[in-house]
This record gives sequence, structure tokens and C-alpha cells, in this order.
Amino acid sequence: MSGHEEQSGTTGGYEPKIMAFVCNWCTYAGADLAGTSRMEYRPNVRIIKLPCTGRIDPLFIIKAFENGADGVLVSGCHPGDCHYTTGNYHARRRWIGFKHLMEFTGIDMRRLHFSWVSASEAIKWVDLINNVTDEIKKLGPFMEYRGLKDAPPQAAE
Amino acid sequence: MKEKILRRSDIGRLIDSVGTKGGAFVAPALVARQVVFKAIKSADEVSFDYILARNSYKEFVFPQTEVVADFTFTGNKVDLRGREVEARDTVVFGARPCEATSLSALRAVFTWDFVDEFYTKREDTLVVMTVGCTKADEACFCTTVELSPESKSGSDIYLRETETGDYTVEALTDRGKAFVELHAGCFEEGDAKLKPLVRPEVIKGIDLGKIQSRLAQRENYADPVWGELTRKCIGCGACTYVCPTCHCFDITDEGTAFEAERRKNWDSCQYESFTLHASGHNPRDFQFKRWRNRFMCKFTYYPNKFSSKGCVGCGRCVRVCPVRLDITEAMEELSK
Amino acid sequence: MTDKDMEKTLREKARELLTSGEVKVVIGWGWNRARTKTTPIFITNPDETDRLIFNPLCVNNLSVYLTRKFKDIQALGRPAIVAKGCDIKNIVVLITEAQVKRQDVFIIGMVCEGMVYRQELWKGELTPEIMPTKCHNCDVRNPHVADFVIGGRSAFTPPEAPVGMVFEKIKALDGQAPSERWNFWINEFSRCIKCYACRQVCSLCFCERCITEKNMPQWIETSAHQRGNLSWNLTRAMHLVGRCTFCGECERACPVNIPLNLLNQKMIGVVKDAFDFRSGYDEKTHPPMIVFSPDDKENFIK
Amino acid sequence: MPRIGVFVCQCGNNIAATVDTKKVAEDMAKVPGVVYTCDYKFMCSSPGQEMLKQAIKEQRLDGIIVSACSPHMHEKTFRKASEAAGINPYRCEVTNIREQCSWVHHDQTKRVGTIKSNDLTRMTIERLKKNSPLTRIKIPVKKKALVIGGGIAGIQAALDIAEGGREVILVEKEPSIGGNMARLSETFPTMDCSQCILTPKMVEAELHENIKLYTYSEVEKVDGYIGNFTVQIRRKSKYVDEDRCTGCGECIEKCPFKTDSQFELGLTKRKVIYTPFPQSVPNVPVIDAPNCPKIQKDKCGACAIVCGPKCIDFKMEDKIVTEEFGAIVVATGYQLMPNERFDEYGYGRIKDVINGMQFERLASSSGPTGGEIRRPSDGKVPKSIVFIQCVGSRDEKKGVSYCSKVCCMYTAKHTMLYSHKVHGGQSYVFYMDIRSGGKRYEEFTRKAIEKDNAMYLRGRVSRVYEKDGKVMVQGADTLSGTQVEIEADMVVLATAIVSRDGADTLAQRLGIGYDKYKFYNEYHPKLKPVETVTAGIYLAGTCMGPMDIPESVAQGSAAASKVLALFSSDEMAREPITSVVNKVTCNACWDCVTACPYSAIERDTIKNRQGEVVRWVAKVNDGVCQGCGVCVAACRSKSIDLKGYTDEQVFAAINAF
Repeated sequence: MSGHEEQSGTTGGYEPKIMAFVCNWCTYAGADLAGTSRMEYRPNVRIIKLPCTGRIDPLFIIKAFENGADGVLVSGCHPGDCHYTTGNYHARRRWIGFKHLMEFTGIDMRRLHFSWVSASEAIKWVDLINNVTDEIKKLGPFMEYRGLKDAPPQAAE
Repeated sequence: MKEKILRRSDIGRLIDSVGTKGGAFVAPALVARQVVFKAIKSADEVSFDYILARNSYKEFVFPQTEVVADFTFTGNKVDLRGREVEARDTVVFGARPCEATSLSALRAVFTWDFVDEFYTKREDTLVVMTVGCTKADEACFCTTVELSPESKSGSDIYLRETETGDYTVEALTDRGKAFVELHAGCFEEGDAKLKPLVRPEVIKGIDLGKIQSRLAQRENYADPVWGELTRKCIGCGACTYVCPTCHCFDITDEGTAFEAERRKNWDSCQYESFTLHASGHNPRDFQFKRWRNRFMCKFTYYPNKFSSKGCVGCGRCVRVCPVRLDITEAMEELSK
Repeated sequence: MTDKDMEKTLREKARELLTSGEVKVVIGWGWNRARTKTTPIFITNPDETDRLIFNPLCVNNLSVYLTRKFKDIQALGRPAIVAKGCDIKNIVVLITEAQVKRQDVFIIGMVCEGMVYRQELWKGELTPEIMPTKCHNCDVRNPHVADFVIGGRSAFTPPEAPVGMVFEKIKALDGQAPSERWNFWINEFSRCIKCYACRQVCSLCFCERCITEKNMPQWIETSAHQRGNLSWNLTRAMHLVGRCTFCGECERACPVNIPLNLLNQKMIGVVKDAFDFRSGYDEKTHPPMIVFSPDDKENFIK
Repeated sequence: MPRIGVFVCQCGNNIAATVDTKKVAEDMAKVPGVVYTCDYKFMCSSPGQEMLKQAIKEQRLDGIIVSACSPHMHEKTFRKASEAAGINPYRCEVTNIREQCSWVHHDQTKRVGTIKSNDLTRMTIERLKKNSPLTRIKIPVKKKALVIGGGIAGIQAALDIAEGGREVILVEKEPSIGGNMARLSETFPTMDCSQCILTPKMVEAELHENIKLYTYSEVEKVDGYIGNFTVQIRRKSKYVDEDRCTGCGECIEKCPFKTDSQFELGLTKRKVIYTPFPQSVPNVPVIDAPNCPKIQKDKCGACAIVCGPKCIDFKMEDKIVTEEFGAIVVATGYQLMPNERFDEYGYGRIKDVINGMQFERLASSSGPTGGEIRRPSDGKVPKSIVFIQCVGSRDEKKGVSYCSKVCCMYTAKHTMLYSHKVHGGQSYVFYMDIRSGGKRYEEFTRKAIEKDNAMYLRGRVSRVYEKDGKVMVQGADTLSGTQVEIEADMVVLATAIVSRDGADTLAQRLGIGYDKYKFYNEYHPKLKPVETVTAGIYLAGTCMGPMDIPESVAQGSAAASKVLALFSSDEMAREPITSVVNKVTCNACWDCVTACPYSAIERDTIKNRQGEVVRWVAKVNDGVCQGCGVCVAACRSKSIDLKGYTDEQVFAAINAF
């Protein structure tokens, strides 16, 4: 048994696993609104709700990739709209650092997405999920990361 | 007298021969500007110009990380399955006499009450080809711990460099003899002019007997000299990771909510968390206590318990130390 | 002033400080037994100050001994620390992050014309080839924060655009495809043996309990497999963003030669570009990762 | 092993149409720690809740998962039910399989929805295993309120709180309470006189035994948290002893110096010692220090000479008073957008171009003209007036994107007042849309057009200029498609309502959010319209955005009811989602202290038995912490964690991904 069964799409074939870390007040509510508006979007994303994007530690993202995520999405309130006034500003700073670090390490940035989605932007949420899913689907499974643990250490190979 | 010779030009053939019989050939090779023991595929990779490899070859019998069991969760049951180690015949070429001595120390630890097959099965299929040293550096101190470039303990085959860059071959153990037999085509008979061995000077003022007796006295345990000797130690543990006789490990579980594996990972007594109790109490709460432990491990605990050598004088810890903490300086101090 | 003159002044100053009781310990460099390599020493007795030395082999950044990890050194009393400009940068960060109070340490600043990259490279003469990238771009050869400065003023001015191997390699990596960078780093990190020497030698890794040692939950796998190595090295780099001063100790201490300077310097560049911040110069400015500006660039956020 | 129960809701057909809830329940039964699962039609119904409670008792459950609608809907419901059955409410988690699953994945085979529901539920189960029981935080409440702003919204809030038996301090920056409403002539749609309805309230506030007025005062500093705010208020020097002043007005009479009256918006002058308007509350004059020769140059002093009770003190200084409050109502109101920004309308250049508020003063019987409409330039009664709507409003380029909401109505009122006061006068109104939603509002504007003959022209004005003592207005009439030019005597601009200068500074002091126009953010635009994200601070009136008097009053009352509810018990309970420091591993780098948006983290010490400080550690003030978790991500050694969203919980959820 493994988490997040593969092929969760209707068409069969490869379906990416995408993890989303979202804030409770804006993006989570925006995603709820997409639901109350009965919109349709790709089913590949699994959301973890946090109070604020400021709570998101880069470790979450690393761990998601370690656990087989093909892509990670981080989303919260637009600047200025933070429920906690400045949490998303802190998050943005951290992301600027982390994003460059990941980029320099050679993580394909098409697998790591940052976004602002407000509680009223259900359409933006839907478009975002669809675009991110399609993009990652094209890239295929993140084998580089998934394969890391079982690769033998260099000296012993 | 004719001697058995391994020509440098035949090492490639030996590697192939080991390879075709399913074995692994470990030899010093240049990786990231350092000579390290590495499983290699061709003679081109072998480095011949080195004093000691940066790492000890212990990682081929005692890997830095290995899975010892797998488990899966179903319902309220945990299905735990132990792993069997499948040891591959491995030959280590280019070990030094000092470090070859370390295997008996490791074996003693891994077999004294519980026989750790993850170790023994690997060691049982290991052939150690030692090469007598023709170079040494200021960190080498094998002679100070009563070893020398001629020491043969722990080696299955003892090699000496010749003036022409070849090796004379002396099979010491049954396993060594069988190895030479098995790959007979790679060896030949002939005359050889040996390169002289280089013996590091015995460090004056170090007396192993005195160290032993001093460590045996309880009051010396609390001697402030420990604190002074090790004040600069930053507790990085690099010394323990390169040491051929250090053997401490930790068992850890890694995995997800669905499945996991149990791993055996190297650990180091130099870490603060090594002895940290769940209560928050730490019996080795200062770095000098951790360093003292390692020293006593080398010079009292293991020699007394197993009559094995705790320190083989390879000097790796001295070379790797970022703050240049030299164990021989402590040995000297404790010989007083 | 020659190294010998500087040593003389240093020993006199140290003796004076210890005799007067102004400090209880002088943290500096001394020789090993063979007088071939330098090593950190701690002088508490004014009669032993002649053991203090200064020369291009004094590579260690001694500021690590000011952190709370070294309880026994703290117990000795107020320290004086012998420090090069680059070491002082770390002390400045320690002050900013409340690990040391400025008045609680006496800084003996050493004017410095460069160090060797590794002591093993020393052949009796300091040549540009054996100096690390940081020395070629050093703007603190004259110590910028000190209670007492030793040495004649250095006339060196760093080049406008940074030079050296680290910068060249970063540029080369930046120009590569992500997959090439990935392969490069995975290969480098695969050698990691999780000894954490990089952490222990770093004065800014002052956490008394490192995140790797927290096992509930264990964010960073302790195993030295490639995945665990990657998460450790990413986290280490991330925790130093905006703080690292490029002293290079981590790379020097690494027993397996992982080019950590590349990672650190890359992030120093990012911080400089994004937040116009350089670590280690001003103890009154908060490191950039814990503050923010509403105007931070966010072109990557959709 | 935990004993977890998983309840999968069908939500009628809302979930069951695309999720096989039975299968989800069956699959979840295989997850370690889960001992009971079921699916049910409506978990939130009372039989559903009963079922949950019964299962808790019968199965001895210690953790509850309800896979149903969004936790924003029913998390409280299910936590309450769990608590009623004897388990800690924070050991109950809700999985969102409706809004974020069944409603957005319409696969009728139910395959997609079922797989995703399984995954989401499993992640929640793993998270739940790490949920610690939490207790709601109890905070003592200081039963005294601060109302900032003495306009109609603030007055209403203060009066309602005072009527509820609680003490209030009403802080007003001007020398008198009353705010913008005190300036208005008549009020739409009833046309009653603003002063007539406002003044009694002002007096009531002054006389109420539970209300203390701090006029000519400003909030300097706010510390603390809900129930326990400490506020420093600067009481600016009035140079007049409030307690002894009888309000006789002799001093004003005798003062020989005059300056522009802010209250009259520059339409007339006032004395240097003054009350803003005759009905000021309190009726105590203040000295305008920068313009007073006595204070500036020690010349004059006439006022002090004539003052009977001798209550004038030229040496008086500002006083900072510190008061403690349990709650704060912010009602700081609005101002008009500076008209100078609209050069094409000639404001400032052409004397007879005024704004709506100035027109209010012209129409007011207590105004500079005694209620006669006379134009500023020469005092003539204008024969025609052009009213221009949406000056700055609904104009993203030059002004603000929002609608100022009241201008349509007051312009209609202005045309009526004008036609009543100047018989035969013609008013023209350039408008974009007429927005007259509200009780009797549409009738009101219709009346202006139909009975009072206002000529409404749909279109924008392109230029206003002076010609032979007339104000020429060029504009478009988009309905007839023609360009028009009107020769008017006066032009009135309906300028946009904007937030007050310094609104952002006050918001930062209070720790409340504001939008890009510096209007304060309510907690929820629909369901929590007067709360802010900072517990214990409430909003009323136009500091939140444009609104009319009835709305402002309603909000004042609403905020007051929130305050009274808070004050109804001695302690208040809060969600225990706060950060907590691990003192053993905290390194005292204070990064959390710097990063915390609420200043909720303090520097604390650990002392040994001798009372010596052995180490410094961070400490979270539960009362102030709002649970954002910024500190947790900032802490490198992971020595701080957020209850309810701990690292362990997040880690477990990711691990079940």
C-alpha cells in the first residue's frame, strides 16, 4: 500500500502527485469557494491546511518531495491581505531564499509553484491547479528525487 | 629466491578476474581531490601515490547506512521483515598494515555476545591486500602504538612495492592463499628489488603502559587535564568516521505512514546527543567527557575487554580534524 | 608590520589583558607539537602568552568558541578573541543574534593580508594560488569591529567585481541546465558522511540542539543516503541564508571535500541582490530572513 | 494504539454522488489505529451527531475523523459533539471531501472522488494521531472599553456600551465630539437636520456617568491583548482647564486674532481661542497654540484677563495618560479626497468650485452664511449650480476604484436644498450611475429629479473654467450623445471618501489590517463585519470604507454589542492555537521575537535556585499570540511549535501523502 494511489485521473495513464500547502484564510477558503461554485478541476492535488503561509517551513516542501510528490504548490493570501497582517510577507522572504536555493540545486522550478489565491479567487485556484497539474504531468514523475534513497553511496557502488 | 610478483600492469587483469567471478574490487582512487577506498572497475581508477586513503575500508564491512529490516503497516498489525545480508566477495587492495589490524577489533565488537551477521558475513568474504608503506607523513604514528609497516596482522595478503612499481606477494591466511590461487593467472614468479619501507619515528615521551595504568586509576578520570587537552574540540565526530576501529552505530526507522525501513547508521560518541537520555540528563554533558570516552575506548576499554588494538596509529583523526586536535599530544600528556 | 612584530604586540596585549584581569582567557592560535600546523589555543595564564602566534596558517575562525555550545570555555570567564576581519564578521552576527554581548568579549583584531585555503597547501610562502576566494575579495583586511587592532593598515582594495574560483564556478553552474546542476550537486552530496563537521565548525550554527537532532519529528533523515544528504545540505544552506559570512570553515572542515562555499556564496549573492544585505558588518540590522519589506520582489509568485 | 473513529458523510447526495462513501469507510478501517468506521447521510444532523456521540461511548474512541464538508462549515459542530461525548474537542478533525473533492470532481463513476477522499482522510487520520488534547485559553477581562473617534459611530458605540453598564473612554482628536456629521445640514432621505439629531446624542455622551470624554486627545501606544489592553493616550494641551471652564465664551469674544476655520472648511474664520462650532461638546474652548501670539511670542493674553474662573494656563503641557481596557472600538471615520488632485475641475483655482462638504456648510443654518446658499467668491446667490459626481470615486487612474456610496444621495439632497432655498435656481448633475439602493432612497432621488427639477445628465465633465464671473462647465451628455456647456454660478464636486491621514499608523499601533486604501479590514466581510483579526478590537463606521449615517450607527451598536458580550463574563475563552517554546532547546536568538507580527513573544529568563539567571529563553504570551506560526518557521532549532498545527502533525500528514 502506498499513499495517494497512482492514476487518479479518469483517463488512466500517469497522473502526478501534487502536494499543496495553503493558508487557512485565503487559499483554503478560495478552494472551498471553487467547490461551492461547483467548478471542476484536476484531482491530483492534496491540500495541507496551515494557519498562514508564514507557518510553512521549507522542510515541508523537502519532505513532500521525499515522500514522492511530483510537484509542490504553496499558496496563501495576497500581500496586504494576510489574516495575520504580515505572515505572508515573511513567507515571501523565505521563499525568495528557498526558491533560489532549490533552483541552484537543480530542482526543476516547474515542480515548485508559489501563488497568491484569495478567498474569492475560486477561478484562479481552478486555473492554477489545472495548469500546475498539466505542466507536471508533461514532466513526468519526479524520478530524480524519488530515486535518491535507493541509490547506493558513491564509494560503495 | 623467486618470489610471487603482482605486476602493476597486471592489476587491470586482476580487477577483471575478480569482477568476472562476481567479486568487488576496492582500491584507493581519487575522488574530489582525495584518495579514498572505492569499489572500482578498472585499473585506471587506482591511485598508487598515497599515504593512506582518507576513509577506512571499514565501510565495506560495516556500511555507513544499511537497511536491516523492512516493515509495512496494515490495520493494527505491523509486518516486520528482517533483511538477510548478501555479502559479495570483496577484495581490498592497498590497505596499510596499520589499518589492517583494525578488523580484529571490529570483529571482536560485532561478535562478543550477539553475532552481527551484517558484519561477519561481509568480513568472512573479505580479502585484505595490504601494501607496506614506502611513505609516511607527520600524522603517522603506527610505531608509537607498537605496529609498523611490516605488521601483518589482519592482512590476508601482504604486498611490498618494488623499485619497478610492482609488488611482491605474500599470502598469509587461507583466504589469502585461496585468492592467489583463484586468480593465479594474474600473478607471476620472479626476482624483485624492494623499495625500502618507511617507518615513522616513535614519538618520544609516549608510553602505552603508562597510559594504561594511568587510565586505570579512578582519580585520573576527573583530572582537569582532560578539559585542557580537548577544549578546542568542536565535537564534529569526523575523527570517529574516518577511524578504522570506531564502530558505534544507531538504529533508526525511516518511512511513511504506510511502510518503513529500519536502518543501521554510523554514529559518533563525539555527539552531544549520543548519550542524551530521554529525561534530558546527559552523563557526558561536556565535550571533554565525550573525547575522554573515545580515548579510553581506544586505550582501555577495548584492549582490556577484547585484547584488541583500539588505536592503530594511522593518524587519520589527526589529518581530518578541523581544529588539529592531535591524539598523540594527549597520549604524550597522559604518559606523564 | 611583519607577522613577527604582530605576534610580539599580540603577546604583550594578551599578557596585559590577562594580568589586569580584564579578560580571563585569550582565544588565539598556536603551534601544534611539530610546529607545522596551527591550532586553536586558550591562554589563561599570563606567563603563557608567548604561545600565541599569527601567520597565514591561522585559518581557523575562532568565533565558534564564543558560542554557548562551549560551556567550559564560557565558564572560564570573559574572553579575548584574536580575530581576522573575516572572523569578526561572524562575531558581529553572533552579537546581532544575541549569542554574545559586545561588551562581553574583547576583540583583538588582526590586520590580515590573506590566509592559506588549507594548511596542507603551505610551502613556506603565501601566494595568491593558495589563498581562498574570500581573501581575494576581502574588504575587512583592516578589522572593522575591534577593541584593539594589531598590524599596519592594509592598503588592499578588493576588486569591484568579485573574483576567484568560487565565483567562476557559481557562474558556470548558473549557466547550466537544472538537470546538470542537479547531477553536480547530487554527486557532491553523495559523498556526505553526515559527520556534521560543517555544522560544528560554523559559529553561526550555534543551535545547542540542531534540527537534525530533533527526532519528533525527524525532518532530516539521519541516514547518509543521498536523500538524507540532500535534505541536510539544503537545510544547512537555508538556515545560513542571510547569515553566512563566507568564512569558508564548513568547506575546510568537510572531510569529503563537498564544495559548500559554492552553496553559501550563491545564497550570499541572492541576499545581496534581493535585499541589499551583507552579513557581518552591522550588528544592529536584523538578518533578512526574519524581517520583510512589503516591496520584496515576487515575480516568481503567480 | 489510538482508537480512532472515522465517520464519512454522504451529505445527502452532495458527497455521495461522486464519492463512494461506503468504500471510503471500508478502506479507512484498514488504517492502523482506526477501530470504527461508518458512512451516514447527514453527519451534521442531530441523529448524525447522536450517532457520533454514541460511537465514542460504545467504541471507547479517543479520536474522531469526520470526512464531510469544509472544516470552515462544521468543524465547531463536530468538535462540540465530541466534547459532549467526553473526548477533547481538539482530538476531532474534519476532512474536507465536499468543497475540495465531491463538488469539484464530477466523475460519475465515483472513482476519482473516492480515491481522493481516501487520501485526504488518511492524511487527516495520521495528523490526528499527533493531535494533543488542548484546553481553551481563559483570559481575564478588564471591563472597560476604549472608543477611538467621537463621530456618530463612536458616539453610538460609547452610548450603547455605557447603557450596558460598562465604563467607556471616548477619545476624540478634535476639541469637540461630533465628527463629520456635525458639519452636515440636513440628512437624506428624511431631511431632518443633522445637528438636531446629533447634538442630543453628543450631550448624552457627555453627561453619561459611564462615559469619560477625552477630546483633543490621541492614542499613542497600544499594548496587550483582548481583555487586557494598556493604552497610552496623549491629551493634547488645550491651555484651558476643562474642569473649571464654564463655557461662557468671554475669552473667544475678546480674542483679537483670527485664522481659517477647519470646521467650516475654510469658508470662514474663527478666533485663535475657539470651540469648533457653537454646540461643541464639551463646550470648552482650546487655544490654537501655533497661531496664538501669547504662546508663541508672549504677546497679548487677552483671554486670560477676561476669563472669570481663571482657567487659562499658557504653560499647560500635553499629558500622557495610561489606561487599561478590555476592548477597543475603532471609529476614526473618513476624510474627503483632496480636490486639488482634480485640476480639470478647477478646485482651488476657481473660488466657486467647492466640494460637497463645503456645500453642506453653506446650506447649514449654523454655517457661515446662516443657511443661505451664497457663493464663496462674491457672496452672490447662485442662479445655477452644477454638481459633479464621482470626483475621484470609481476612477482607478486618478482616484480610487471604489464607489463612495453616499454621494448620489447627498447630491440629490443638495439639489433639493438648493431648490428649496433658491427659488428658480437650476441645478445640473453630471453622474455616471445613480446608486440609490436603500430604504426610501430611490424615491428620494426621483423626487429631486421630478419635483425639485434637478437636471441629471449622464456623462463626465471634461473641463471647468471661469468666464466673466461664471463657471463654465463642459461635459458630455451620453444619453443624448451631445456635448454640453453649462454656464453656472457655482460647481459642487462630490469628492471621494477616503481614509483619514494617519489611518495606517494607527492600524499599526493597534495591530489591525488595512487595505490598499488604508481602510481597516473587518475579520469577515459578511459574517464578522465589525470584528478585526486582532481579538478585542472592533470597528465601526467609515474607517472601514464609505457608508452612510444609518450604517455607521448600526455598526456602532454592533461593535458595542460585541464589546458587551465580551464583558458579560469575567473570563473569556480563546482557541488554544498558540505557539509554545521548548525552553530546553531555545537558543535565545530572538528571531521569533523579531518575526512575530503581534509582539507576542517575550524574552524570559531561567534562574537557578540562587535566583541567578542561567539562561535566556523566548516565552509566548498566550493572550497575545494569534497562532499564525511565523515564529515556528523562523526557528532554526525547532524550539517553538504551534499548537494545533505542530510540526509533528504536519509531518504526519505529509508522511501519509
